[in-house]
Amino acid sequence: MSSDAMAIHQGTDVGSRPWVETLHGWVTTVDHKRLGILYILYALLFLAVAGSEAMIIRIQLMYPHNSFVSPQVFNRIFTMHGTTMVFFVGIPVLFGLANYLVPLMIGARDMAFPRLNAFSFWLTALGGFLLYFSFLGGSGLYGAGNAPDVGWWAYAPLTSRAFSPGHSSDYWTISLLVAGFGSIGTAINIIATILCMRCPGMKLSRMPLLVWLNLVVSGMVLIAITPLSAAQIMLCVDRYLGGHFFDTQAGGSAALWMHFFWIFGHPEVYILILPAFAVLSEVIPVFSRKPMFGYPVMVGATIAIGFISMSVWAHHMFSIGMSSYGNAFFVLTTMAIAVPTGIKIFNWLGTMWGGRIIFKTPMLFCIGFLFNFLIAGLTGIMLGSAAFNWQLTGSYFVVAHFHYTLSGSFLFGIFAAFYYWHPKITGRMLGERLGKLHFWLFFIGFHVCFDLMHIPGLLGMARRIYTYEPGRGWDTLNLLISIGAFIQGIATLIFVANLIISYFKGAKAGNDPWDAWTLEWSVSSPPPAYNFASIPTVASRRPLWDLKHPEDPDSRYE
Amino acid sequence: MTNMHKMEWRVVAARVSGILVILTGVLLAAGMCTASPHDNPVPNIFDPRSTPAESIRDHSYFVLAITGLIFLVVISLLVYAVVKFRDKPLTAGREPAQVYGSTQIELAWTIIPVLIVFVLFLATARVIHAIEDARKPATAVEVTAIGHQFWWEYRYPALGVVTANELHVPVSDPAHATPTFLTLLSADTDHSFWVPQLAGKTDLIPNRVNHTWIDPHQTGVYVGQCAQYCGTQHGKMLLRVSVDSPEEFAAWVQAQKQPANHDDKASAGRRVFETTACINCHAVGGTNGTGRFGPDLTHLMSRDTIAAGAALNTHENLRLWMQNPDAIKPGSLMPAMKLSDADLDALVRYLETLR
Amino acid sequence: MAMLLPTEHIEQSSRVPREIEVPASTAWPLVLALGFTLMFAGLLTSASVSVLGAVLAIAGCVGWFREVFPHEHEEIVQVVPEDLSVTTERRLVERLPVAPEQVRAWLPLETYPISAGVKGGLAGSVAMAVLACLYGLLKTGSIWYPINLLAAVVYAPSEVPSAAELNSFHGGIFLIAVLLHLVTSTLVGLLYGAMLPMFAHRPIVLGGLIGPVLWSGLLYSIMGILNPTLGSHIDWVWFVASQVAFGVVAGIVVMRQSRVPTRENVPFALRAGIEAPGVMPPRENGEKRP
Amino acid sequence: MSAITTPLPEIPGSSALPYKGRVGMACLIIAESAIFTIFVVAYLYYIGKSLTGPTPREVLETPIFFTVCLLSSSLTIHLASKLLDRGKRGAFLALWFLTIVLGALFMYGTAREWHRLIYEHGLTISTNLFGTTYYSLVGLHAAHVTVGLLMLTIVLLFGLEGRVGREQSARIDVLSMYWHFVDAVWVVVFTVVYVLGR
Repeated sequence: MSSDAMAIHQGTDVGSRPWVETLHGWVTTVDHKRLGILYILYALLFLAVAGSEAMIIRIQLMYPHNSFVSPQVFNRIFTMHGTTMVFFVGIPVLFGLANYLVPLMIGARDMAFPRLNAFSFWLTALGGFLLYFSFLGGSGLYGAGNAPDVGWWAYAPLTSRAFSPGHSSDYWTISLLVAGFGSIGTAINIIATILCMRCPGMKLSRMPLLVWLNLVVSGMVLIAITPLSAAQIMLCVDRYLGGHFFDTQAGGSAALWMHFFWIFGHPEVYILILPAFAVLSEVIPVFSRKPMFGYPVMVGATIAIGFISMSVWAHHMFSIGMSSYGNAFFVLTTMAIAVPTGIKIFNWLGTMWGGRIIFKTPMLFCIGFLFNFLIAGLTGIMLGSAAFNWQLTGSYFVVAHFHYTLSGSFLFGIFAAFYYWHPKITGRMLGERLGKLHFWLFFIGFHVCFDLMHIPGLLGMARRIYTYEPGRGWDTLNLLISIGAFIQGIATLIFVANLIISYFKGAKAGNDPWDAWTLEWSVSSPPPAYNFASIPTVASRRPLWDLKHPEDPDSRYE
Repeated sequence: MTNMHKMEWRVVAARVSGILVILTGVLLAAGMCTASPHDNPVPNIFDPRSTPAESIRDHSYFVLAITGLIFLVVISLLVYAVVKFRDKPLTAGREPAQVYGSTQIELAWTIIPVLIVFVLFLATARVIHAIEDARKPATAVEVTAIGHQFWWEYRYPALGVVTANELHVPVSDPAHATPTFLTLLSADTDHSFWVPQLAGKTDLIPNRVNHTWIDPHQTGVYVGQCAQYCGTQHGKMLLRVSVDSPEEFAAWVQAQKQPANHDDKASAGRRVFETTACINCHAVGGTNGTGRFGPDLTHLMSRDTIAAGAALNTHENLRLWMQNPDAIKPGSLMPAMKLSDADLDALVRYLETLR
Repeated sequence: MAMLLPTEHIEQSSRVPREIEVPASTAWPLVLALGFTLMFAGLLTSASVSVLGAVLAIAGCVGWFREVFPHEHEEIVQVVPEDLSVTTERRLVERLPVAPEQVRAWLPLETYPISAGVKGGLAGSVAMAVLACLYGLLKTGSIWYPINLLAAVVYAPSEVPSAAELNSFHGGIFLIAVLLHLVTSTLVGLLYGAMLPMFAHRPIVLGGLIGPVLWSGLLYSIMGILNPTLGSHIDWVWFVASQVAFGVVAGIVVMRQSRVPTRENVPFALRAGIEAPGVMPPRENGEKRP
Repeated sequence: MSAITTPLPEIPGSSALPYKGRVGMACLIIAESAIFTIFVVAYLYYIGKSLTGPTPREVLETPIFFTVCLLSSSLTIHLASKLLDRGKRGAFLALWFLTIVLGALFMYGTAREWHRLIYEHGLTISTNLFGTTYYSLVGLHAAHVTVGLLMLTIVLLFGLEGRVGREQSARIDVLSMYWHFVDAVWVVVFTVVYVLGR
């Protein structure tokens, strides 16, 4: 077994192993790097699936009164698109990166609980497959299949037996419950790894920001995913045991579900965006050739975001008729979160300021992120202002806004991570030409699609409608939005092509292709199974800087 | 990658984006021209005709100005940094000066956002208060709006009127304010009442009573739609608000209060109505039809549209709607009535007498 | 250009072992996860699936338990020789021009402490309040007039108070006004504390005159939105005067604080033990560089 | 044996870092607390909102004795793990067994109460909102007690085989953390259901 694992990690000798043995090696692995890769591949698979669903949505909405798909199918598709993107693309890819990078960055040989790590991955993975099995078996073994069609936030009482017979809503509930347990397992693992497995000298104040941010993210997962799990257990009690938690006919409250969902749902947004912040906090300094500007403030702002994000959930519910005091409170907390987020943007700018910015693809995606995320934040302020929100919520404006954060920001951050760490993970560089083409095409497609998408929202187009009336000023805009979406689809295909080509023909990376400073660049690419032949000792936030500049090490100043 | 390549890509990217910008502009202009605002007005939130929507518009200009300013400042910093601090061959092989941070600068860019947030919060809180806690004048018209899958029921308790899908309200003249206060309820799942030109959204949630109000200043028809996903036909749960002059409104109320018109020529159709499943869901005053699952049909012909705005109220559409609702609104809760052609014609004739 | 550093390895090679134990691969977590998922999947399909899931889950638990008890199962991996040399193409590090003689710029912290900003803000707030109340006395004979106007930020348009109401005392309104005044003053004071040293040539002119005038101009343009009641009653001469009074007093207080920098005045971040070497703002230096 | 081939927790310099088992359990407890919080919030929110009877005032009886059992089991498990630390395996096993007995008594109490509610008062999970919230919250806690008892029993069996010694003390400590958590949750559930809920 061990030599088999080694063989794969050295990138040699793979062909001579029977594929069954290779497969066996991968499914039984407890190595954090392999699990990280599995997480990422799994997320890429579902990115393709959910991306295709987005294309179906955009084809349907190209013209008014289009009948490419029926309303029933449309509702399933947007539900599955949202659910998949959040739970089976966003969370796996962030856990994949954390799994791969955190132990390497803190100088550990593996995660704190390697078997729990494998268990958590398989729970998440099987949860996703279970969700997609609903297309075949949504009504159980007794009828034709159908997928959940209640929207990704599954508001009560649409999920009650009366309005959602069969098992389609149960697929949503139960597969996310299973995947949620996986997420909690991984979060526990990451926290324990970071707190207990650091190499000598790796004080908390010396951890790379990526590690810090993942620590905060994992903490948030612990207290944000669990409310969703609890609410889903309640929903199961309602649907299977005849309970009345969200049964409005028996005195239950639909608004309670909204609260529970968004107590999960809003921190979830930050759970997704913080890992992208984490990537930026590693990539921008390296490509600006300067240390992170205001490291302690970045850590503080992250922790502040973690805390404040727990108190803003009801800004998704400004239209449900809360009292004016309730609304005002959530306006205040929502706007307050703009402060630490703004600090982060300024600190990245401060890092670039006075640096020597190198425009490799990872950095391009980071700059694209900064541009998009700034706009996402500003539309977020508009949405956070409850009065304005009464017009904007539930419209295409809000759809544009959260795609700015999740596609324009999260995905840009993840793409940056791909281009940045691909050489470490596979030993080969991702093609720079295709990478730049990917960036520009995606950037343009993104802006054609989502800049314009704000406008139909302002012109009164509600979200989640399978078709719309002609003559309301939405027609041309929707056509252009769809074109923008297709451009993004093509850009993503280029990215996949780049991944495949680079896997076979990419330039050899060497240990440290970016002249970077954190520990993962001190070992081979890909790293050996044990990561570090001897456990390193660090004396500053940039251990490799200290080695590269022995006359001027950071350790003298920090 | 050589500099040649870099240049090439930059030029290509610039050209592509230039072409796209021009294309966008042309298409946008074309779209604006083809849209005919008179038949079917654009529910633009920046074109309000009622106090709540106007306060929101004014407030949104303020928010847009502040966010626009922030955008300009930060984007200039970003562009400046990207242009000014790019790596040049001249300095190759050298690291820039290593800077860790600056307490002062960081303090400044923390406090300025805090101040902005504080100002935005105060401005928002006042608008929330003004809209949400507005006092109801004695002259207000009261309407209970009930959301159903996938249509709207309107009840005017003080006037004794029940109608569906098309809300009629009087115009509210600032001198003699007659705002309309709506009590929002739901019969099944969550819905949201949204007529962008009149007010922001308020949800209709089962087992919960919500309120909103409008005071349209200008007569006309305003469109909107359900803005909270409520099931299969959420997409065609459209809203029409007809803002009438005081006289028109009084006449409309008067007409709605009349009992159903019973024309002997349509008695065959009435018999079909009364002897089939129609009466389980629909009510027509003076008949044994008292169902409440579907819209009240007593004055069906006073409405411009059927199926919650999904189709115009014409002879062909009515017939099609009863024969095969899925042709108009797939997944609506109206069943196909499976009537013979003769019965169908009689029924349509009958319904057409319900003015 | 690459310069190889001859002996800079992460660790001396003498300490590199020949083999390392890593956690052994095992299928039991997968079996348990599959069993667990199938138990739930049974709820969606048929009970027999749940039974299969339960069997797998129990098997998974037992198998997993045996992996870690009494000792965690590990496997031995041979260490492969790696080239662990750390290189860089960028050997030279530039220095900030302001401190070229130092290896790395480590400039003295000359910022005003946070407390200076707070003190300045509070002192300024008193000056401003005195002036505003004086205005109230002169204009309407009531010191409550400006206080009520300030708090009018919370009034809806329909509730605009009458003149008599504006001249009398209201407890809640007074609290709101004081709160608003203190919060804003403290924040602006903090900003002064942070920014005055960056523009150190004429701090009082900048902080006492230019700042308040700019600030008043901004307020002039948004007062109609922010506080329409105040906007309709305001006397801009007095308003600007009170802003200037705030600025001058706050500026002077902040400047005086800086002359006796003490350990207590060090920002909280430093006192909390977070290493944050104070360095000159990079934006001033970046531009001077050739 | 060189420093590097030793298992990870014993790498020089890492002795100051916390034990991963404790950290992991602490994280699990935080996550579980969030789940319980949501159930407690739902319970509090629905107090008095049932449309039909029976109401808590009519049917609930305060389980003082069984509560004392559960709470005292916290004490016994604490003493047990302390004794294991000192290597007193016999005393450890005795106290461990006592913990299980106390936990089982508590479960018996819950079972008796449920039996009484279902068969005497006709209160089931689908009767009204009180039934739904009551059985869910108490049931969730009971499920945790059951899992705890299962694990305690496994330890007891291994202990009787003589395979639990001082070297397992850290793991036993982690398990007792879980048991303390289950007890602490009961204090909250008890307050909510039997004090505030009536």
